[in-house]
Amino acid sequence: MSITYLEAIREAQARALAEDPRVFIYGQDVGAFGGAFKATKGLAQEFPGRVIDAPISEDAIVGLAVGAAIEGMRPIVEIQFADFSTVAFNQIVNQAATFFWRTNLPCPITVRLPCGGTLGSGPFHSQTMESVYAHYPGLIVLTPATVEDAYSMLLEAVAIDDPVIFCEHKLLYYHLKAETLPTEALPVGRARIAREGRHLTLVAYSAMVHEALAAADELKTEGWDIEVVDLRSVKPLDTDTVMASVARTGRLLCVGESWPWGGVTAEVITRVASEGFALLDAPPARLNAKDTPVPFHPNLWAAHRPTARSIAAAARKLLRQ
Amino acid sequence: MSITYLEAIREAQARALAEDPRVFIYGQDVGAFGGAFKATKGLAQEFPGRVIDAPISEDAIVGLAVGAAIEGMRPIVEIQFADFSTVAFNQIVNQAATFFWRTNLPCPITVRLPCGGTLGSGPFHSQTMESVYAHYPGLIVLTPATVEDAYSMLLEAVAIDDPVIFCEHKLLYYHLKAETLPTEALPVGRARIAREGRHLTLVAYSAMVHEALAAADELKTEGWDIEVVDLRSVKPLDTDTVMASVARTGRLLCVGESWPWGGVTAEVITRVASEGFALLDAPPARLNAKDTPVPFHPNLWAAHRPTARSIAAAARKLLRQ
Amino acid sequence: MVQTVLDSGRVSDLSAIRGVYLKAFRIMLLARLLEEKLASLYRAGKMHGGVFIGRGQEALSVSIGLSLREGDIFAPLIRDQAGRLAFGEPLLDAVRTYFGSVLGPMRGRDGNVHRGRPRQGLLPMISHLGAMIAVVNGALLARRLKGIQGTVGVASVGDGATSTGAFHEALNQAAVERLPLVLVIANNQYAYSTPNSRQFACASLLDRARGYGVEGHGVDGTDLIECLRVVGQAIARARAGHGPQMVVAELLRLCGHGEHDPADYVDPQLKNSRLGRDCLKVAEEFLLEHGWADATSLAEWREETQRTVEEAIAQVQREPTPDPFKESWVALSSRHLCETHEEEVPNPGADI
Amino acid sequence: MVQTVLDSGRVSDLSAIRGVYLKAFRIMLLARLLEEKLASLYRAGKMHGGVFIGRGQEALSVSIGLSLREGDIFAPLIRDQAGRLAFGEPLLDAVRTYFGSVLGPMRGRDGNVHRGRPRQGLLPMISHLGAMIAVVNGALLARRLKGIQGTVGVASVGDGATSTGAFHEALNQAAVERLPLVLVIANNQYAYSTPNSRQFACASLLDRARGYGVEGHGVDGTDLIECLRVVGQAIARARAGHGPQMVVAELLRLCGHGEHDPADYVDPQLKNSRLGRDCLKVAEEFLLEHGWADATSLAEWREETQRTVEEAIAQVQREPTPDPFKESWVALSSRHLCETHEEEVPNPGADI
Ligand SMILES: Cc1ncc(C[n+]2csc(CCOP(=O)(O)OP(=O)(O)O)c2C)c(N)n1
Ligand SMILES: Cc1ncc(C[n+]2csc(CCOP(=O)(O)OP(=O)(O)O)c2C)c(N)n1
Ligand SMILES: [Mg+2]
Ligand SMILES: [Mg+2]
Repeated sequence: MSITYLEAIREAQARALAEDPRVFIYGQDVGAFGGAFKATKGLAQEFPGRVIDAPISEDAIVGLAVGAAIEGMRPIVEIQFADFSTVAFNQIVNQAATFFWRTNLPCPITVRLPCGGTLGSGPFHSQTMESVYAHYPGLIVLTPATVEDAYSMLLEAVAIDDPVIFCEHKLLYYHLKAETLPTEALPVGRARIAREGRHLTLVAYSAMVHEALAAADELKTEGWDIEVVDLRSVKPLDTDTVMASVARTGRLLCVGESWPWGGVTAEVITRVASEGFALLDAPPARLNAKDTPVPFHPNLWAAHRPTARSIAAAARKLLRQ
Repeated sequence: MSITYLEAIREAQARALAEDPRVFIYGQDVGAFGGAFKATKGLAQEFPGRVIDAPISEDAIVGLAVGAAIEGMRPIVEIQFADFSTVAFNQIVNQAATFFWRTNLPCPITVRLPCGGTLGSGPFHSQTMESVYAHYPGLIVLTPATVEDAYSMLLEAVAIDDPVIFCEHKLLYYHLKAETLPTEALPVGRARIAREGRHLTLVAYSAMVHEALAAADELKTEGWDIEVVDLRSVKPLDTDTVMASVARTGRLLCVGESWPWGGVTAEVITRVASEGFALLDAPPARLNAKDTPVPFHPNLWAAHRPTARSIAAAARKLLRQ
Repeated sequence: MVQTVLDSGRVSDLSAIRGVYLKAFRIMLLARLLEEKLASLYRAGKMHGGVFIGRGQEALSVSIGLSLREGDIFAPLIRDQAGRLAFGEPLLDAVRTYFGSVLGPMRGRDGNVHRGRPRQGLLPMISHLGAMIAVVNGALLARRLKGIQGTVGVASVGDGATSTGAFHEALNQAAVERLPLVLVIANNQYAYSTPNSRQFACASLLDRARGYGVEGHGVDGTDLIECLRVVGQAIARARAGHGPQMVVAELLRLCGHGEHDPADYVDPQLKNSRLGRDCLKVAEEFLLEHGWADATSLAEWREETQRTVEEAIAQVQREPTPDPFKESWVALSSRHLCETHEEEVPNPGADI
Repeated sequence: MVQTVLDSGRVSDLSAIRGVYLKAFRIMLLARLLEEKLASLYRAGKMHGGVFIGRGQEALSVSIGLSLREGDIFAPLIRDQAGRLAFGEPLLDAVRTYFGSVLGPMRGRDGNVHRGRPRQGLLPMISHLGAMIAVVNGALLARRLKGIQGTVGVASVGDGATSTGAFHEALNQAAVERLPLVLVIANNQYAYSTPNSRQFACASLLDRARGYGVEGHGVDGTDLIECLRVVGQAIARARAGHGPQMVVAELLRLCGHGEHDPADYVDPQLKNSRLGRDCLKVAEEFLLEHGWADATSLAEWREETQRTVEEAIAQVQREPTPDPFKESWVALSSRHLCETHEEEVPNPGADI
């Protein structure tokens, strides 16, 4: 048996629905149709009345989830593409994210955002939004890179008493496979050493972990041992694991698929530069997408996002310093 | 004669309306009433038909501005409080910000955001959003700290062929005064040395420039010469000026009123750490607001944002390293 | 027949409603005097931030609170002091939230009208207009999923809020789900300075009901009996399973947008029209006319109420305000997932 | 009397409309054959990204394009290939945008239906549903401010898009400003897999018009003559200064949401109803019935059109695709304000 990243997301939701009567799913086309990506396939049939089709009203979708959470439910919201969460932005950052702080009561909603670039998807079906959401207090932002994490972190997201922005990467949906679902997992908030090495710490998250690993493979042939850290969660960010790795390697390259101004890579570098300055043997570096909307044509798209090749090139430069 | 920061904003709009028939103003209560803060006082009377009251529809307000800009106009949008721009978020980051890149045609809109904390304003009337907007490609984000800049940068914003997010700080509206309006000014994209010094570079923007200057005054009595850099524009960010200052001082403290995760301070530190690593004699440091919504009560609010006192304390620690 | 706080079948038999009417009046009076006090404190420079009052809207507001029951949901608008009190919000909640007392429900973190008690069904508003309606929907859907029946939710908004996308999405959502939502629109003719003519172009906001497939009810918001009857009826119909209800009350804001606002833009013609009547005065006259109260009892009530208000203010002014050093500064319920940002100020003892 | 592309006073006199009808039919045919070709290329794995077609919606769509004039504004929905062609969008624009040719209006930066020529009044959509309506409003307001009269703007949306906040805010805005906006709603019964019953609860979307204070027009979207008449009339009324117009066309999406979608959720009853008629077939029958075309001419037109399509595809397939090294990678028109992010990859020669 083998299971894909997407199937893991479906299985996590099935299990959450089965084990906790407070869980329900709300989003466009998530019901009988099973969702635009089939992440809720069969769930409406299996859990009648608990997988609910929504009108094209993202603001009201998230607003409803907050109201249900206040009443003790554990809603999972599917936004059809992360890009469309901009029209639910207010309910996410001002309603859900501030609720606990204002009232001292939990607001356990999970917002699933199918994120990231895929071939030919263009400016409005390719965005990653983790950097924007992580800026706001009151949100937890998860970015699973593996089938195992997609499963275990989604289950944990539903169990967490706070609003969780669950960034699933569309590029991993069908191709990324594991043998089985995990029975145990690192908790949310802990990063993972995806590959050990001693010459450079390559920090990545979500789909970029796989580009980073491929870059590390490539550099291995040149004699470099690259340590790859998979952040798993960008808020909270596991500074300790990153710092410990940099302490071993002395060099930091941080990679993200988001835009270059601010965001995850700037946050990671700032933490290391502020708190681990003396650990660094060379300037910390970052590699992000280019500072334009995500292009439609595959030629442009491939050049817009970091790839194993551009990561390896950036790492090489840093290793030479 | 003396002129306030708010009056400078009004005067800039009056001049833009007078000099360019393509300029019009659109926003809630901006007409006969003159705006919630009186930033458009008298303009509807002076420029009939060109200062237009909008319904409570921020999404449509910005959408309309984009459409008018496409047709060659130069709309200035007033959002009543920056916090409410979350409901116009999609039109700003996906419609306005991507337009030039997609079509090769300019989209000259200016979105005025009354930003920042003031006494007793609470979580939804105090936000600064420059860090979120600056993350998006296709936007220019300005954060004037002085009466002169409020005036000259708003005029420049209207003249710029791209969408400009103009972050005016409400705390400066009434109290900050200048003798006259400037006749010349630094261009957008250039930071300003607000105070020269040699022991530490204190980077700030918007209202925090004044806290930074007060901190520098305080530290002067202890024998420290602090250089204060006013960023003026957070996107584009004038890395050269910051770097040149750090080259002189060897120490960097970056201060912002925004939340700690990501944002302006992380971006500044990352640039200096990556490109000017060897210039630093101590780890770069930052000081932001606390990672919670902005509190209502003045006691909490004063502790939530950086102040001259907390900035001086942070600087002192850095100076001792 | 659905049952309401004021059984509409018997309005002609006035004596039957005497109890409810008097109760409503006393609450309106309390709301009015409380808000007048807050406004005067504002003018004296004793408040943090703004003061937003509901002068002229008490009849409508109180009717909402009195028509709701324990277990119902209420998301008030900024002018719903009377409705909050009628729904059971303690008087002290208002005062404490205005003063930022740590004993208040918002503990100084949020202020003035931004308060609530979610566990008691009173939702704490965010400022963004229209944003609370979908939250009410969510609470109602939760009830349905949990198998709880017979509760309703009221979301109260102004004429200006009807122009928000949030209003539209949420009302449509309630209609699609056939939730027991009662959307009360207090059309006080202005949104801040903006008159209806710059806010919408339909003849009446009631014309919107049909476009959502919900039942619509119009009411004269200056007339307490009418408000009790119509709001009560709408809430009863929602409770009885007739799906979302829209109530449009016509009235006039008899104050500034906030107490900072002299509101000199309000059309004098409106002030002098029936809309411009003060619902509290109208109710007072009704009481006198029907012999349910006389000048003495009115004066006594006023005095007693004034005392209640003064006492509450005096008590809260002695209460502790928040201490930033005791404040936890965490925005998450899951404390272990909070990040500490102390590192921002480099610690001199740190190993670097 | 306002004048329309198909003067409604003379519909009984069919011969008068022969020219327009034939023109419309030929454009519908071109749109259909182009989209069938794109769909087959998609199935053959030759397209980047999705393909979204307007099968069954050509009659409505072409009526928009033909009723508009040079200088008007058009913000199409994803199924408006016919309307685009009728409005004057070159056939090559579609093909080039699908293939990402650098010669196309979007130069490979955006794809498929996300294209336009703003200078010619054809607005390039963003994906977010409802978001283009306010942009049309802005273009129309700009015209008014510039003193340009007599132009109108059409925004075309689906039934699903009516649930967005953006739809509501923008339609209300147009009504308040009394802009010459024509909002055409193609109610094809589904939004992706979601049927009308889960999208709204009003009896007809036309019931919404009154709530905005705009004029409403219903039309059978499968009937070309009706579409030409009603859409033409609505556009003419907007042009004549009667304020925003709402057109609601009832029809059925005769394809998947995109070409990846087998759409097996579509109710067979709907398929077999009048709504499920193919407007192109209906028009063909009409032509034959009235002797405006015979089987031979129909076959000839089809063949000729097919050739046009094939030629366009063949031409574009030979055109250059974007070169990332030649791409400027700047998102601002003000080049001097762009930041260079080359520093991300540390330069080995850098002085550090
Ligand atoms: C989305 C949004 N935009 C703007 C504001 C600022 N604002 C607060 S109250 C108000 C007027 C509200 O008018 P209305 O809904 O009629 O209620 P009223 O004050 O008349 O009771 C405005 C514009 C806001 N709170 N939310
Ligand atoms: C705000 C937003 N939410 C979700 C989507 C994803 N989406 C694209 S098309 C579509 C269905 C649109 O249905 P409708 O408006 O009826 O148009 P149709 O496809 O039927 O022509 C959805 C949900 C989107 N584009 N924008
Ligand atoms: Mg109002
Ligand atoms: Mg549809």
